[in-house]
Parts: sequence; structure tokens; C-alpha cells
Amino acid sequence: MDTTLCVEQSQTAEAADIVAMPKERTLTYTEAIREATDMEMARDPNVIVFGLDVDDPKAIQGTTKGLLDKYGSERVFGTPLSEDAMTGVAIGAALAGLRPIHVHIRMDFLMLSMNQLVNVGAKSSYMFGGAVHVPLVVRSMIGKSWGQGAQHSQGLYSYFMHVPGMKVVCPTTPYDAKGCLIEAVRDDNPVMFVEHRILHFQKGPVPAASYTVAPGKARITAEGDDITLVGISYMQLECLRAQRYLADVGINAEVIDPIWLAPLDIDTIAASVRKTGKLCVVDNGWTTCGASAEIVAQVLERLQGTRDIRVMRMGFANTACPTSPTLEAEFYPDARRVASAAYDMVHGRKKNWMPEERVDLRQIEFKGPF
Amino acid sequence: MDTTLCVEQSQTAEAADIVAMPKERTLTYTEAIREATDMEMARDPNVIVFGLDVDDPKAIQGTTKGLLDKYGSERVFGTPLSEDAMTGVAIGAALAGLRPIHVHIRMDFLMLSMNQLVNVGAKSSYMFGGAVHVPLVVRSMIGKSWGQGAQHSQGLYSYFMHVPGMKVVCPTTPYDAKGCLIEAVRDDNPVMFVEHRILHFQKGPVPAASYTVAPGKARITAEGDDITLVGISYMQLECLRAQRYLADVGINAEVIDPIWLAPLDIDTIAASVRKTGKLCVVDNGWTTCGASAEIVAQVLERLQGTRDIRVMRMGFANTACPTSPTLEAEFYPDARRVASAAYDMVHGRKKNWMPEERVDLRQIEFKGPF
Amino acid sequence: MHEQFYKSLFRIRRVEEEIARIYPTDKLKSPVHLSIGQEAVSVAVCEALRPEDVCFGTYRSHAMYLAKGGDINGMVAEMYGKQTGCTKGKGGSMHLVDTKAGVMGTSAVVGTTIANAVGYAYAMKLQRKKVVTTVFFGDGATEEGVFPESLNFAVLKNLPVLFICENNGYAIHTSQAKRQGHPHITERAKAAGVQSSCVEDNDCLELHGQVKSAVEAMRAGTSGPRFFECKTYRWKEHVGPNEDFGLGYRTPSEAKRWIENDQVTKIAALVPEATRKAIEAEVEAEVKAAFEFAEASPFPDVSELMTDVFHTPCAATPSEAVRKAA
Amino acid sequence: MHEQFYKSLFRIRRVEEEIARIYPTDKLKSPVHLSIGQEAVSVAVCEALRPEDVCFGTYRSHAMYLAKGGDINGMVAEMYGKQTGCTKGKGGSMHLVDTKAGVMGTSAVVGTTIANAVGYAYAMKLQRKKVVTTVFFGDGATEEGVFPESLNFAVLKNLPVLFICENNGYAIHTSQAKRQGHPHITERAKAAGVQSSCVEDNDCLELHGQVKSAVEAMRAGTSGPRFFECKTYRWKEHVGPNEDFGLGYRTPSEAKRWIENDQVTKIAALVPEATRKAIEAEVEAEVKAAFEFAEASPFPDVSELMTDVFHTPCAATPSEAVRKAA
Ligand SMILES: Cc1ncc(C[n+]2csc(CCOP(=O)(O)OP(=O)(O)O)c2C)c(N)n1
Ligand SMILES: Cc1ncc(C[n+]2csc(CCOP(=O)(O)OP(=O)(O)O)c2C)c(N)n1
Ligand SMILES: [Mg+2]
Ligand SMILES: [Mg+2]
Repeated sequence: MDTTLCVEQSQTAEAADIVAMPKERTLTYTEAIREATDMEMARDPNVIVFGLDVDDPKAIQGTTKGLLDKYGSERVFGTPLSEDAMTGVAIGAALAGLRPIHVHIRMDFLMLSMNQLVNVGAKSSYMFGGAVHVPLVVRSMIGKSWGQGAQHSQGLYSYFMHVPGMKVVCPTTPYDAKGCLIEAVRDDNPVMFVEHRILHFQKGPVPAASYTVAPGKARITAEGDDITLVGISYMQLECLRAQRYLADVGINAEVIDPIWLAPLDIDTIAASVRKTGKLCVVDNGWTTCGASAEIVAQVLERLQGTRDIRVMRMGFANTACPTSPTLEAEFYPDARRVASAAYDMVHGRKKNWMPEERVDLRQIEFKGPF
Repeated sequence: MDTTLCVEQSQTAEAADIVAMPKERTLTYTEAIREATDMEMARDPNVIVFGLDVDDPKAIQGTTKGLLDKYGSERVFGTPLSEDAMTGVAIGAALAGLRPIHVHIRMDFLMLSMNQLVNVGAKSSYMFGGAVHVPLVVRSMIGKSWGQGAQHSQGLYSYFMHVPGMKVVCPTTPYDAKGCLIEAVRDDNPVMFVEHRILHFQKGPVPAASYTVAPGKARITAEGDDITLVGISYMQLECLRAQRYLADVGINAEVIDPIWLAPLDIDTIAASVRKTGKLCVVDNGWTTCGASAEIVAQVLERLQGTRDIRVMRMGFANTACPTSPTLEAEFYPDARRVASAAYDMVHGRKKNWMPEERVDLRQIEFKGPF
Repeated sequence: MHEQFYKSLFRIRRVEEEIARIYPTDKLKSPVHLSIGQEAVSVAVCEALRPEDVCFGTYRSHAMYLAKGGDINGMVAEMYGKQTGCTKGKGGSMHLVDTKAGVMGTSAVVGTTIANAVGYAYAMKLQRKKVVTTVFFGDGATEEGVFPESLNFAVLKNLPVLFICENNGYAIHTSQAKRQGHPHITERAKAAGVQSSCVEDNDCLELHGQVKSAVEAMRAGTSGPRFFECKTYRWKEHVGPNEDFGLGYRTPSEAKRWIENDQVTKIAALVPEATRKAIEAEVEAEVKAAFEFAEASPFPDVSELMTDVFHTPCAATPSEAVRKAA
Repeated sequence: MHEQFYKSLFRIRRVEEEIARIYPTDKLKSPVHLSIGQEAVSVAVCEALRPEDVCFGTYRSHAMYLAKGGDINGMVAEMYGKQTGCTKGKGGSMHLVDTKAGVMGTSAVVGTTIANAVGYAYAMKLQRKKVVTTVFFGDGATEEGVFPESLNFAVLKNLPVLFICENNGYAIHTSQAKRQGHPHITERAKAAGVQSSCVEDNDCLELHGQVKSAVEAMRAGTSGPRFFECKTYRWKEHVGPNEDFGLGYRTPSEAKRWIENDQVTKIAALVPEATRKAIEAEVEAEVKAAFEFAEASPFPDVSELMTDVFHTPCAATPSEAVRKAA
């Protein structure tokens, strides 16, 4: 991924210093998360990190590496295999004023935490009339490729967009990973922080100072007038690649990274579609009742009566994720298929164009076992 | 509710006899469910019914009344308070060829069953390459009013629309309650059968014979040319009432009951909107990433480029459900507010019209404790 | 001590009797899960706690709320759905809270607060606060996976948390024996590694004595989690103001022994009559005032609907596209 | 009997060794959770079962699948992601199935199949089938709420279900003691009311003997659920083909006693050399053939992507509006 993309300046007061910082420092996404966690733990003794295997030798792809040594086993600890209770523990600790970061190596496992997240975490502030609040961050990761299969590959964030009382963020760059995590930790509400295993390998500029990336602000990651591509989570990368393929044939796609799905910056997306008239949302999950459905519906609500629009949703095929490489390849949208679909939208009909694969725009190959 | 609405003839081969049946027989929604269950249990010894309190004196609002005596405690039984494992038990029993109907008195409690439903039930057929299947029916009920509050009022069916491999049905009439439940029991896949506590009190014509209401077919419950109202679950009633209010002022609303949300009959909905140009989806849940988002997105996908459309979503306010009557009234869409919104859509601008409440269109009052 | 116990017991009983009396008027549009008959457990436990100690409960927690010092006006007004209620009319009878009194909240989904209490206790331990965290739950809740999961974590981290199981023998209308293959909750708690005991007969003073020494040990840092199975009995229906022997799932004769052993009456007998009369008069006045307060209070304004969804208001959506970096 | 045991043990070991050998070629694009070192448990249990008996397992169930008689070609081809795999390339190594052999499926979410097995056993009992249902799971799975919830229901309904806990002391890289406050799984199973025992030392024959008599009692209708905690040890890394002593969470010296007690070697010694050689030759040929079969098999066609989502194809959406009744 192009590391010159996506660095935005002075989003917050604090970020003012960043402008002065040298831009060269480059981190991986995992390092950015580790650094954000470390800085927040150093800043606030109420920040704790726990979850299955956060303190083991692999340290959640390195995202929690060294934290145990630095902050001790009271603030950094692995847990029993008890997602339901441990989510309840996280909420209880948050009610008491801690700021837990609860880590799940797969988003799929959150299905065991739904009762606490949906029925308790998201609702406590409201149903107790503001007497309490739940400053909780849940980090969860989406798997992809190498036969992860049906139960290790889901991007289920729309569940948390659906229920009021939670925020949802899917940073795609190391810069945003750090800034959004710091923001999430400081937020007084439950925040679902969604990572993607392939994004973990991304490198990009990350200021050494502390900064936050505020909720409810999308980022235009490439400007264009012909079509709007909204890429969520890992699909942001595929959209940026698709943008290059399209540029090769003279189509200027505007690419938007929503970053935060709740609150959602529909202003930025709608403004773009007002300009381009065409919206393709590429999601890293299923489309039915997913983030892409919401974005399409909101854009239409905004623009109806002002201009004619064309929309398209792309996402996981409407099935569980298969493991065989041939089926897996078909299951996910990718840059070339996004480009092909966008090409058709721009031309207003099916053209059966598919770009030749460019080596520089090829997907990162993930090598297992996991 | 008008009992002449909604009886459809000969949807299935079996239903052919129904045409000959006298139409007068009237049942409540709960009686219709009880009858469907009874008939299927009599027909197929593999049908079993279980869930918390299905065998207690209140028998889930009477929906399971008498079944214990008739079929014995092996086929009709209450369970421990263990939604997670009992859902797994239901799936395991279904894998072995039983056709369990697993009953939950509140949809909210399904949050404890999400892992089994989403990660196992919905996926088993696919991830085992068709070697197994899960003929499971999950009955769950949505609560409303009398201070049910944040944790006893949710309509979370969009979660089950989102994940491939499940069917979702929300019958609104006694006729459909019976026909859809029989269909669900005979379906070889997991079916989420969504009831609503207020619908339980509805009466309507129900043929005594066995019949099914097929998946993927919506029903036009009132014809009109001016606007399309899609009412989901309990909100179907409010839409039908809104239709009357609108008729009083000369607006002909077409009202559609999707019945099945997965598979969704978008053909019927899109055909109506092609005619009216205006779509208002009134949902019995939150709108963000909800069924209403999906319906709006799909209608736009169908009709884009063919005609200009106007859309609106109504649903739960974007907060947890409050308990105080004043706040509760504001939390839910109702007939008059639906009518008012539709009026604005038809007139193309805000008119601040709100019909006087008609006694015959007033909501059924639910009297607690529950 | 008996005076205090009696006042607390009598006060809970009277508040709930008033709820039951007024219920048919439909002014309390709230599901009410009465504790009548079970008050002794909450009183025995809460009398061993300090104001800064914290309790979590369930939909059946009127008794705990009052015993722990929760504001009576806030509770009654809440049931009326009034703005002055302890959650401003947002939570109703099943979501009582009074953080000043250490009532950290109750839940309508069985079992959920067990884990929340353990998390709270973890925070207290980490912050080196000498706070004891208690959670009340029913026999039914012990069937939920969250119960053993929570016990395990509490033992693993040796947390100062008090698990109080109010075993009234039923979950709604289903007896414990119909739900538990091996209906010995205390044994299960012990197998999880929690020091546990079972107190029969709803005995307020016996339970209090045991809980008191457990709590003292926790404060002294010499005890980890403790579990108490408290046998008790619900006199009224599961939810609502009435008796329910007509339903047939239990008999009046089963109830008899519990009613004869009523702890409100038992403890009353230990208080000199004059003191008792004074307590009763004081409580009656307080209860009367609470219901008057509730009746007189306004309903929340509709503008309240969308407040408190988030603790700090959600950042406004920016109205222009975000500038891309140069 | 020893011949049969040896064949089964050796066959599992060799298949997994082949998987490990071929893994670096990246032909098996599948996470593999090897059972090497743990084979004895699956063999001991499955040798007590009949073909019509049913097993459920986890992502670490190559051993169970083979021991229960699952088709070896289908398993290896599945890991290669081929159309001829036991799930046609849809499930991969973590979702093995062979219903003909009574392998009802394995899951990648810890604990899930425990409840599924109990439900299956319920169906068998209801249908008066003399089938024993077994579920294999790890020590980590016993921390999930689904474990006690499932035990409770199995006891309540007195179901013929065999709970086999393969306690290898670790969940990924975390030892049992770091996860369980009171690391005595058998005690917890007993407290749930399940007749339970613990077999130390990965002892194949000892475990077999105990399981056999449990299974016979179940078939005779004289036993409800049974629980066995089987102490064993994983030689390789949690997932993948390598050793992992370099990670530092466990030591080679800890492994030493288990490796010295290798049941493949132990049982081999009980088989006459000539028989042993014949078995080994037969197995080697079978394993070789399985990998050749997998290599030669085609990948699934992309048209397979959307099949099997539903058991019967979803009813087509009707293309006209549904007629309203007259
Ligand atoms: C998770 C969940 N499942 C089911 C219910 C429905 N329900 C409400 S109260 C109750 C009985 C609980 O029994 P117990 O824990 O013994 O408490 P008690 O009411 O006897 O005080 C049930 C099943 C619920 N509220 N939450
Ligand atoms: C519900 C759930 N939580 C977490 C994981 C991640 N995970 C995969 S295997 C594993 C360890 C399980 O340990 P154990 O049950 O002892 O089985 P073993 O791998 O030792 O055979 C974990 C935590 C998972 N797959 N499912
Ligand atoms: Mg009880
Ligand atoms: Mg293990």
C-alpha cells in the first residue's frame, strides 16, 4: 500500500504538534497498535489490557508485546476461555472506572460476548439514566485466507452498528490504527475496534507523539470525479488498488475510507456521490443488513430529489467462507473485480472489462498456519 | 385489525383444500401457533418443542398449551436457564434428524445463543459440504410497552438476515403465523421465527386444515398508488392503520407485509415502488443496518435508472428502549406518525399534518405485569 | 442491631406491599418482581456491608436496593416512570441504580451482573480499594454459563467478591429439580474453588453472621471470593402483585413453612415493642412520602428520549469533507 | 486387540507426520492442529465404539476422525482444498466430517460441539436408538460456559453421552494453572452430577478399559452421561507442523516424560514384530495413496461457491406480486 496516502494533519488540537514531526517514521499496523496501547497505559493507570493470549509469547501478532513486562500482570493478563463472563468482567471493570481493552483474536468469537455487549455494555448508560458509563474498548480481528474458513473469517461489525450505544471503528492504516485506538481508549463509551489480519502487515507513517483520530470523520484517500468507492476495513486497500486500475483506463475514482462506522460520516460520502453520481460500497462482510446497506440507504436519503444516483454493493459472497483457495478467491471482492464493476457503472452498462493483474497491486499473500 | 385482510388462497398445493373451507373460523395468533405446532407434532414424531417454560402453567402465552399432555415430556420440555448450550442441543438434535422448535420468550435472550446460531447453525450445511443440515426452528418474541425496557423489547432479526444460511420470518396475522410455522418446521434449514407480544392478541381467520405459507413471498395487504408502506412485524399493523388515516385524506397507500425477511421478496416491494415512486419502510427494530436499510438498498438497486424514487425509514428511536410511558410512546413509530410522514412524502415537503386519533385505530393496550 | 435489621426488613416489606396494593390502578406501568418473603437475604448481607461497598442485582432487587441504602423516592418514582426516578424513567423496576449508595445496577437478563460484579471487584483490587463487591442472583442464574465462568475468574484472581445466590427453589414456575440434574449449587461453587456455604431456612441472623465474617476477611485481605447459597421463598407470583398458588406449580402447604418462618415477624419479636412501634411509624411515614413524591413528580419530557445514549454526546458529524493531507 | 490399536495409532501418527512433512511446500493451505502425542485418547475411545456410534470433535480432531473410521482420502484431500475432500473444500482441516463413519463434525470455535453432542444424544434417546454419542474437547473448552451448561442438561435427561476431555495442559500457549482457579476438571464434572474419572499418563489401554465399560453400561441403559479427563500432551506447536519449545512457554524437559511414554511405541511393543511390520507396510501404502489421491484431485469449480448454503435450494423469489385474496 502506498505509504504516502492517508496522513492527515491536525484532526485534533493535540495533533497540532504532529505537523512539525518528521514524516518518515514508519511502523506496521501492529506496531502502531502496540504503541498506542503503551502510550495510553503510561498516561492512565486505569487502562488495562486483557483477553485470551495477550500475555503469551506471540502477544496477539505482537500488538501486546512487552506490555506485560512494562505494566505487570495486574494490568496485562491472559484470561480463561470464557468470552461471555470476561466481557462481563470488562464491563464491570469499566463501570468501576477502569478503561479496559478487551482483545479477541477473532471477531467470530464475539458471538459469545453478544449478550454482554448488546444487552449490557451498549445499554448501561441509557438504561441507568446516565448514572454509569462503560469506557470499554473491544479489539477484535477479522481473519482471511489460508483456509480460515467459516468460523475464523467473519466481519460482523454491522451487529454493533445496529445497536445504539456503541461506537465502531475499522482503521485501515497504521496512522489511523494508532490514532483511533487512543481515541477509543479515551472515549467514555463502548467502542468496537475492528482490525484485519491482512492489515496487520501494512506499513505506514506514524508520528511518535500521541494523537487522536476523531469519531465520525471519514477520509478521502483518493480524489476523483467519476465514481465514489467506499472501502471498509481491508476492502479499503482493494479500493485503492482498484482506483489505480481505473486510472489506467482514464477513470478517476474517488476513494473514501469511513474509518468510523458509528458514528458514520455520511456527509463526506454523500458529498462525494453528489459529485460523482455513482457509489460503490465495498465491504469486508456480508451485504445484507450490513454496513454497505446502511451507507447506500443513507446516501439515498440524503440525495433523493437532488440528483439521480447509481449504487452498488460488494462484499462477501452470500455464504459462509469456504476454505479451498479457488472458492476463497471467489468469496471475496478484490481490486480487479471492484475495478470491473466500477467500470461498468461509469459506462452505464456491462462491458466485461477486467484489468490485467498488476504485480504492484497484487494482494499480500498470507502464509499460514494462521 | 381487519380480519378480512390477508387470507391468501392456494399458495401451495396443500392449500388447495382451504379454498373450500368455510372462512369464518377465527383464532388468535397464539392459538394459530399452538395449532400449527400441534398439527406438525402429530404429523411428524421428530418434531419436538422445548425452551424455558414451554411446559409451565402459562405455556408461553398459551402457544404450547396442552402439548405436554398430548405428546409427553420427551417431546415437550422446559429447559435449564442455559440458552447457549440449549441452542447447541437444538442444533445437535437437528443434526440427528429431529425437527426442534426452540422457544425463547424474548428475542433479547438470543444474544446468549448467537455463537451457536451464527457460527454453527447457519454454517453447518455449508462448512460440511452439504453432509449435514439443521432443520431447526427458533421461536422468539419481541416485547413492547408496560416498561419492558432496554432488555425486553428488542427486534434483532436483522442479525439473522445478515448471516447466510438462515431464514427469517415475521408473520403478522394468525393465518400467516400458522402457515409460516408449519413451513418453518418442514424447512430443512434453521428458521428464525419472530413473534411479537402485541401480535399475540390479534384475531383472524385461520383454516382448520394444514397449509403452508411459502418463503420469499410478500403480501400486498392494501392496494394503492400513492405510496408504498412496508410494515415489518408489529409495524404491519401500524401501517395498516396509517393506511386508513391516509385514506381519510385521499391518499391511497399500498401496504406490503414482507412476511419472510430472508428470503426477501424484493420483487413485490420493488414493483410497488415502481408504481408509487415512494417507499416508507416501517420497522420494528433499529434502522441502522436493519431490515429497513436492506429493503431501501435493494429497491434502489432494482429501480435505479428506471425512475426517481423517494424513500424513508422509520423504526425504533436510535437508543435503548426506555420504560416511562412518555418516552416509550416517542420511541416507537405509530400509525399517526407513519401517516404524517407518508403525507409529507406524498406532498413532497413538510406539511406538519398529524391525523386526529381514531378510536377504531388505536393501539391495543397491553396491561402488565408482562 | 436487631432494631436496624427490623427497620430494614419492615421497610422493604412495606414498600413492596404498597406496590402490590397500588398495582391494580395501573399507575405503575412496570413489571414488578416482588421480594416479599425473601427480604431477609438482602438485609442479612447488606447489614454486613459499608456504604462504599458495592452491590449488583437482578430484576428482583427492590430488597437489595433498599437494604443497601438506595434512595426510596428514586425507586418508587422510577416504577411510576417519572423523571425523578433513579434512572429518570429510562430503566424501570428492573434497572435500579443508586451509585451514591453503592447500588451499581440490576439487570433483566438472568446472570449478567454476576460477571459485572467480578469485573468491578477486579477494579477495586487493582486500585487497592478496600471495597467488597456483592452480587445477588437466583438459583436459576447458576444454570447460565456465566456463573461458573465468573467463579473461575474470581478464584483465579482471588477477588473480594461475594456471590449471594437467593435460592427460592423456582425459576418462574419451574422448580430447581426440573432444571438442575444435580441440584446442589454449593457443591458446584466449591468445585470451582470458591469457599462456599449454604444457609437453610431464610435465617437472617445466621446468614448475617457468616457473611459478616466473610466480608471482614475480604477487607483484611485474607479471603478471596465467597459464595453463599441462601435458601428462601418467594410468596408472590414471579412477576406482579398477586399470589399464584392457583397456577398449580406449587402448593400453599409448601409455602406454609416459609410463611411461618417469616423473618420480618421473627426479628420483630426481638425488638422491644415501643422501639418497634416507633420504627414502624417512621417507616410508614417514609413510604407514604415516597409514593406521594412519585405521584407528584412529572413524567420525563420527550426531549429526554435521546439523552444518555452516550456518556458524552457523540461528536457531531463534520459537515464538510475532511481535507486530504498535502 | 493390540494389533488393531497399533494400526490405528500408527496410522494417525503417520498421516500427521506426512502433513508436517509436506506443509512447508504450501500445498496444504490449511491451518493444521496436529494431534501428534495425543493419538492414544482418540484410539482408546473409538476402539470402544461401534460404527453407528457418533463422535463430535474440534479443530484438533484428525486423530478422532481417523480412529472413528473417517475416510482418509477425504481428510487429506480436504486439507489440500480439493473437491474430493470430505467437505468438498468448504470446511478445511477444522471442519472434518464423515457421517457414514459417525464423524458428525468438528468445530473451530472452542466448546461448541459439546452442546451439539448432547443434543444428538437426546435425539438418539428419544428415537430409542442404542447409539452412544461422544464429544472430544480440550482442557480449555471446560472454561467455556457451554461445558457446565451441557453437563447439566445431560444429567437432567440422563443421556448416553461420553464427554472426553483431552487435557494436554495448555490452551495455545497458556497453561491450565494460569486459566483455571481450581484446575480440577474432573471435580467440576462430578459436581455437575456426572460420573467422572481421570486417567493419567495418556494410558491408551487403561483409558480404553474404562471407556469400554462406560459405553457398555450406556448401551445397556444403566448409565447416563460419563466424563473422562484424559491427561495427554501435544508434542508440536498449537497450530502448524513444527515444535515450539523455542517460544519459552514450556520446556523440552516437561515434554520428555510424555515422549518417553509414547503410546505408539508402547503399543507397538505389544505386537509381534512380523504383524507390526505388515501393519506398517499396509499403513504406509494407504497414507501414500491418500496424499497421491489428494494431489491428483481437482480443486472445486467456482460454481461450488454458492451450493450447500441451504439444504434445499431457497425458494425462488416470486416474480410477480402475490395476489391479494378476493
Ligand atoms: C438469560 C435469560 N433467560 C431467561 C429469562 C427469563 N426469566 C426471567 S426471570 C427467570 C427466572 C430466573 O430464576 P432465578 O434466577 O431463580 O431468579 P428468581 O426469579 O427466582 O428470583 C427467567 C427464566 C431472562 N430474563 N434472562
Ligand atoms: C470460543 C473460542 N475462543 C478462543 C478460540 C481461540 N483458540 C483456538 S484453540 C484455543 C485453545 C483451546 O485449548 P484446549 O481446549 O485445551 O484445546 P487444545 O488446543 O489444547 O487441544 C483457543 C483459545 C477459539 N477457537 N474459540
Ligand atoms: Mg429462583
Ligand atoms: Mg489443551
